[in-house]
Amino acid sequence: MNWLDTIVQGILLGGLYALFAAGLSLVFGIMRLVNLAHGDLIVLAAFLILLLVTALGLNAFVAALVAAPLMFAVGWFLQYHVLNRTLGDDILPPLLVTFGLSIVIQNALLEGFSADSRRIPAGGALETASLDLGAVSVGVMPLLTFVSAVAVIVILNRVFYGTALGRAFRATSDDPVTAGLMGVEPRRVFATATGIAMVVVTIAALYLGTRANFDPTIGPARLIYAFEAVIIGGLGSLWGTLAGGIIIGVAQTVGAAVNPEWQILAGHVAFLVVLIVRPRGLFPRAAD
Amino acid sequence: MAIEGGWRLRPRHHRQQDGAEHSDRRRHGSHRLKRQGGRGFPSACLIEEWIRVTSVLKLEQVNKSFGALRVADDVSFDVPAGQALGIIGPNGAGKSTLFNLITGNVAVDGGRIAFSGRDITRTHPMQRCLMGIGRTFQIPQPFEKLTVFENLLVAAMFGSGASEAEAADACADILAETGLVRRANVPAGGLSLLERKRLELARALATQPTLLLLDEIAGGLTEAECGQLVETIRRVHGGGVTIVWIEHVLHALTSVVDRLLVLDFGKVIGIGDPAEIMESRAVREIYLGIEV
Amino acid sequence: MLLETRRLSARYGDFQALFGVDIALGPGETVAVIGANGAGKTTLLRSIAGVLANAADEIVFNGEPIGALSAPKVMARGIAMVPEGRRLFPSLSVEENLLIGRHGRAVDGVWSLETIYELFPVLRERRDNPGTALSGGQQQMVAIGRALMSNPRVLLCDEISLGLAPVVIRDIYAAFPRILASGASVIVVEQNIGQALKVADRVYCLMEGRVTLTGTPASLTRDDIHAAYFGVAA
Amino acid sequence: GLPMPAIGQASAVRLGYVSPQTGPLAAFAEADNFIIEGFKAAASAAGLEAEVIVKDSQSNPNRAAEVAGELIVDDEINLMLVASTPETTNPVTTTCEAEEIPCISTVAPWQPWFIGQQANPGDPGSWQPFNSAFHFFWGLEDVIAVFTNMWAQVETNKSVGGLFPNDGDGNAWGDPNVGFPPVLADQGYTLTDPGRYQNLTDDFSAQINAFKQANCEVITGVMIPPDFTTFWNQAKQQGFTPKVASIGKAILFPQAVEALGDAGHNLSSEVWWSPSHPFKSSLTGASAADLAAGFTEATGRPWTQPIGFVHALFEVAADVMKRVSDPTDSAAVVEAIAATKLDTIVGPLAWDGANLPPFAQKNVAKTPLVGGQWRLKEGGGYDLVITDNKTAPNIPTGGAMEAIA
Amino acid sequence: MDATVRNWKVETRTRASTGFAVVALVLVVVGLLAPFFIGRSMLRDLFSILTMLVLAQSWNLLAGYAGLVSVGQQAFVGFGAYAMFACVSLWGIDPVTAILAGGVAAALLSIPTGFFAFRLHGAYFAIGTWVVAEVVRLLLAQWKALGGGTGTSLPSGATRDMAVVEAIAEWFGVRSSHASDILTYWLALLLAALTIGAVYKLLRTRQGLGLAAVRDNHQAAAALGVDGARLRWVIYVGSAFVTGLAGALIYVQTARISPDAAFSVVDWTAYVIFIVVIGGIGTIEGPIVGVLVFFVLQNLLADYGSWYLLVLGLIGILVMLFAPRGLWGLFSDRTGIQFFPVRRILTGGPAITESSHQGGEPHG
Ligand SMILES: Nc1ncnc2c1ncn2[C@@H]1O[C@H](COP(=O)(O)OP(=O)(O)OP(=O)(O)O)[C@@H](O)[C@H]1O
Ligand SMILES: Nc1ncnc2c1ncn2[C@@H]1O[C@H](COP(=O)(O)OP(=O)(O)OP(=O)(O)O)[C@@H](O)[C@H]1O
Ligand SMILES: [Mg+2]
Ligand SMILES: [Mg+2]
Repeated sequence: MNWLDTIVQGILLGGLYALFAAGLSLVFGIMRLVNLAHGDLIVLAAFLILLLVTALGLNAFVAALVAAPLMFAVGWFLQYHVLNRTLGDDILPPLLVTFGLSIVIQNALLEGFSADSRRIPAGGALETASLDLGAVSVGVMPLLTFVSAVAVIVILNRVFYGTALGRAFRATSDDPVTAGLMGVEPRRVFATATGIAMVVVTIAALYLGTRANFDPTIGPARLIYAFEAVIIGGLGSLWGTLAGGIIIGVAQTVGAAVNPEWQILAGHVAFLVVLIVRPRGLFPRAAD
Repeated sequence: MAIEGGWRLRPRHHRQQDGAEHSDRRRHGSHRLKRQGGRGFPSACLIEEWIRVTSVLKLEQVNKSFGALRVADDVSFDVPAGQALGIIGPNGAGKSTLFNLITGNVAVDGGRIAFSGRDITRTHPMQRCLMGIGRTFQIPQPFEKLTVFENLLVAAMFGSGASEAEAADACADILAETGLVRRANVPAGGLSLLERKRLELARALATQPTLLLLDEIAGGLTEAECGQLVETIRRVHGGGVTIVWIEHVLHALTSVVDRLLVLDFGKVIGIGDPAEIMESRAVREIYLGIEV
Repeated sequence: MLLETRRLSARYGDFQALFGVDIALGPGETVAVIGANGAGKTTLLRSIAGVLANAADEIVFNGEPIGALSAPKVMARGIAMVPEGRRLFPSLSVEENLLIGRHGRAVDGVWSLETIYELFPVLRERRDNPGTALSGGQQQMVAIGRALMSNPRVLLCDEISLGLAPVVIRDIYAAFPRILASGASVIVVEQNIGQALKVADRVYCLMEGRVTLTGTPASLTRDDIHAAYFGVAA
Repeated sequence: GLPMPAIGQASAVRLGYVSPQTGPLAAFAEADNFIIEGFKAAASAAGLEAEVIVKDSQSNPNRAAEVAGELIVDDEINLMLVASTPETTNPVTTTCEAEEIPCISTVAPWQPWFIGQQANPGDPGSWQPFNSAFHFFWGLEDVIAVFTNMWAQVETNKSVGGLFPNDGDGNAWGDPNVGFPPVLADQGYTLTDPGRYQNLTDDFSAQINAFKQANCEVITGVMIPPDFTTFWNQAKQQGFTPKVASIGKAILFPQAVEALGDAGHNLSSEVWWSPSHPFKSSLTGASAADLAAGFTEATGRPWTQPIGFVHALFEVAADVMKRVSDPTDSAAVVEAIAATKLDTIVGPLAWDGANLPPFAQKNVAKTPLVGGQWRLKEGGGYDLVITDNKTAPNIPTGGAMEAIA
Repeated sequence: MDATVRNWKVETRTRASTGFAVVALVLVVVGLLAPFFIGRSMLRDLFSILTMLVLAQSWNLLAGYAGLVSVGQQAFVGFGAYAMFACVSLWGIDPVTAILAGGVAAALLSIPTGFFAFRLHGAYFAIGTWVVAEVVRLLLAQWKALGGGTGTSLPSGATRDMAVVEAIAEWFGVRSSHASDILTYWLALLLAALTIGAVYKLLRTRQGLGLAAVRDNHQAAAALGVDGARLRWVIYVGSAFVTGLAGALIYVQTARISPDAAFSVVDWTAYVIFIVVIGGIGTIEGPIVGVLVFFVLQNLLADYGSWYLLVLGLIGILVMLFAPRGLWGLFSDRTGIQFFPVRRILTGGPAITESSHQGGEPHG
């Protein structure tokens, strides 16, 4: 058994989960909106990229660049006209609305694209290319995924904790009425936040779609890992989300190394253990 | 807004009229009984109890920090049964935190808190309420979806252990006393801030406490309302309830309390006769802002 | 007049809280609104600030009907509010709480972080703490500072002395001349009538959603006020 | 020259049909409409008055059981037809068995169908045959034979890596008694089976490490498409390149192989049915090639393997109903199914117990199975080339096995 | 002084509710007699409605009244069902007894899971319970004797051989599969009636009020002597028990189980949430309305493939956006009618002029 390889692959997998989770971390961590449609939105973005690749013959990465503003608009619209109405102390309205949304997206995609398993071609050699680092070899795509996750988190952190916009995001999530008194337009602020989250979703979709097949119903399966990453990282902490993703990734590969039967279970168990030790996650926000 | 018949603190349902204390849950409550039944001679065993439980509340070297900020710094004092103690101090001195420590909403870092002779330093907040500590929150915390009346019922049924029928009567009376009766069947979420504060008081009263902790309940009242509030508190106090009251509205406070405690940066910097305390240099400087 | 309400009504669902309220505020003026609990004072301020929806011409600011505008739009025109109950943002630090006061209207003027820290020195010490980890009184200071940060033309203060130590109340009201000198007009809602009368140029008394008394502090007697409060002569 | 008593019937024969028309398994059912329309036309032409009531299992076992109940109780069907993966076939069959309604099932290897419905799948002694339920398809023994025959065409070290998930198919394929392990051991292969993984796993480094360690040159398993893609890419990234990869389920549909890009070249798989199968429909007389072409013409989509079997299912139904005088007599229908002898578009079919262990002889009929390889076409797309027909020599091959480059 | 006349009165009953109590009784009796005059297909529909109603009521108790929004109720459905399967298939116990065992097993499972879940709050609790359910699913998928990930079926005939099925078959003169439908229907009816009765009873006691208080503000509730932790435990374990019973009952009828089916978050939790929220959360009437709407929709739309789910999703969204208190809330707000009132209204005494302008709103 190659423990070093197991750990390295786990960390890279964690990057993927963190990328899935980063968009969720924004809406869930900052707006406290439990978005059950997050996985389906990733799939939606993947189909959008696929459409651009096949229809316009674009390179996958270029297609993602084109898709990002479109998804931003989707997110903005969705939040402004639908999700904004569900915000409040009660977690149920967003839960139900996004669950409904998840069903709607899945079935609309099924109608539009059929149940076929698809994949975004990332340009031949890239998918199977790897760097040989002696004891371990690291796939180029997983590495790119990981680097993207870190980059996304660095940028989001700057936006949310270092700019006036970020301040407005957080203030609005605390108390939209009072934020309004400060001249913040709560509906716009949330819409912008979701728009940004959708840009992150597009990046996640790029990697989801290039690494393996996807079909319209595949979204929810990854959702639970994303939630786990956000929660064990601590609500509102983006670095925590990365750490959470890595913990789950490593737990999975280590579990699998013992026996593949325990792979998924090990990830969940790691989540439970972290929460038993730290019920508010690894890096909880001071005030909650 | 005055009420016929008046409101008075009735004995808890399980306390026997003859003064014998049967409740194991509230043995400590007897000092109050004595004042209520003060006409007769207390029995020998009650005198014993009286001596043992001279102080209802006793803090010994209680410490608490939030990070680097010391909010309770070796705080020690005790409150004899039946006394009314006022607490004043600048904003941020640690007054509300002190209440949170006494009720268990915030855990102490060190020191000891005793209630009626029992160590309650590590007791659960709910248990402390059942033992007879009632409180108001400075920032009101009503049950927003319950009506005002139901808010009180919760307090009366759980806090004082009354049956639903008994509790309903007591609550209705308290509503009348605190001027909330008009709003009895309105969900508490629709109350204005000051109505919420009254609800805080009403709820605390409904638990039939032996020790009542009041955190800034007079702020924002008109003179007349304030007078009425003072009346209410006097009456409760007269019924034998020990009171600790944090207040910035000094004229109301000093018209009720027997002793005054001054807190600054988590330290007790004075405790004693209200008039003397108010005249002290420290209070005038740091609290009233009067140049000396 | 800088700001006027004209037959302003307001309701919460089926419950009407204001019935045709007329008040006026001139430039550089301080107006006090007093009244018993539940009289509708907070409702009045919330209507002006745009938190509650009204008909456009019920509120006129600088000649412009603003009754139908949303809170951010009202704020951008220079009306800032210190809301009842402080309402700081828990996930923002004290300093961020102050800074966000400029979000919708970053107008330079007398008030800046520096001058507000001067006004309330304790806030400087606790600038990196979350807003809600402060004592009640400290939170009130932040709330006032936050409203001042936009250098407003009209400042709406809802019971700002509530829960403050006398020394702080003194300091805050001592700051009033500075606030007025910076060109702002002020509406204070106060239960503390003595305090209100001291700073106000004119007083309105509300009872059950209606203005029952108007006048200058000097012209009002105790009995007038009592009658206005409770609807009966004392 | 069969008598046709159905003509004299007052009411139509009522057929219930359940398949996963929506949800993740919908690809299996994409030809349903096409087939059923064809069946209706052919049946009425043949004088059989039949009503087909179609229900969607939504790829969900709970829903499959529910709609089966509805078909039986509300629609009072005479015969249940069910197709496509144990997730749908098993709950429907279980319901029919409990309700004593005749049922014919297909498109699931017979072991997960038969054993998967036993109260205690782990104890062969307790297995019971069914009274009303029948199944036709191939079994694991066939796929094992086909795979090993294909592997024999390529020079390897006989070290095999197995990828079996913890689902109906994976448990059957990896079963130590009836699955791959005993047969491979007999034939001199060493099998490295790291264990049952869950479907939709995102990382296969544990398996890849194990295969590398065992120096596996052959990979086999029964995987869902996304998992195989994940595995295959990761294997390449890790420098693991087997000579042969024979995978069930994942590369069944051409779209799934196309999704692999160029990496799908020379992957091998079992072939249950193809346009080049030399069989004809007993219902329409169409050849396999005709049927596939008809489907492509009607829908503009490439042919897939389930088409033949869904068609055969309706062939059998028509045949059975022709032979019973009273379709509402369940016992008679069951008897007629058991007596079936029919040359269908997927080959000759009879519940005669041929090539089956005793416990399954009553309920299972087998169809021929061969092996094939996906080959990149000039200018994109893939062809499925039959590369091994030792198990069914009447089906022509289109080439020989090639090692993966 | 003690002679003060008290004319306060506390009322909870409304005229509608008194009338409804009679109607409810009649409904239960009619329900019990139903197998005599309705067909089998209707019986099966009613069975699904009733079992879904039980799931919905117990989730509503948890989320609507105790504020514990669980997304992991499928853990108890599946665990109850698996326990029942184990009893029947492996140990040869009669299915009716095995259903009870399913409930008990689910209640036992809720103890360790509760220990974990109660460390979490709000959305954390929701996700935490979901993960716990996944863990239980993955663990049961390793139980080879019950088919692992493949699943297993009840021994054929197990439901036909159930106690009293034969008697029912003779009595009604029907086939045994019909008779077992009658038996499971009766059990479902019993379970639903008892669940609703128990929930209503609980809500009318002081514990019910305490529950509402804890949900609104647990800190204040503790300061007033409400033992929130104990209440939550009682509710959590109780609803796990009921959910386990329902799960076992459902799978007695389905006769086939697999981990993916028995632990389906969509079937056993998401649809249940949908039902409760469409109907009106925090009311007893809501889930009843919701389950009826759900079944009507299902019957109307089920044949339209993915459109069915698409429309279902849209309806869920629209109701949540435009009638956040559900269809029953909409109705009740307009009319003030409540069949299961729990609000305590103070009347009499001087000058309670205003009554709540949201008079219809229960503690939801
Ligand atoms: N959100 C609300 N929903 C329903 N009724 C409300 C709401 N907010 C306030 N009210 C009612 O409107 C009336 C006016 O309230 P308002 O808060 O304006 O009073 P106020 O004069 O500020 O009182 P206080 O001195 O207590 O702050 C009160 O009767 C109050 O109960
Ligand atoms: N949860 C907390 N975390 C960190 N600091 C806190 C917390 N709660 C209170 N503090 C700090 O502790 C100090 C004491 O607060 P406390 O609320 O006890 O003051 P107080 O004496 O009641 O003041 P006031 O009269 O203004 O209500 C304040 O400086 C406050 O900022
Ligand atoms: Mg305080
Ligand atoms: Mg107010």
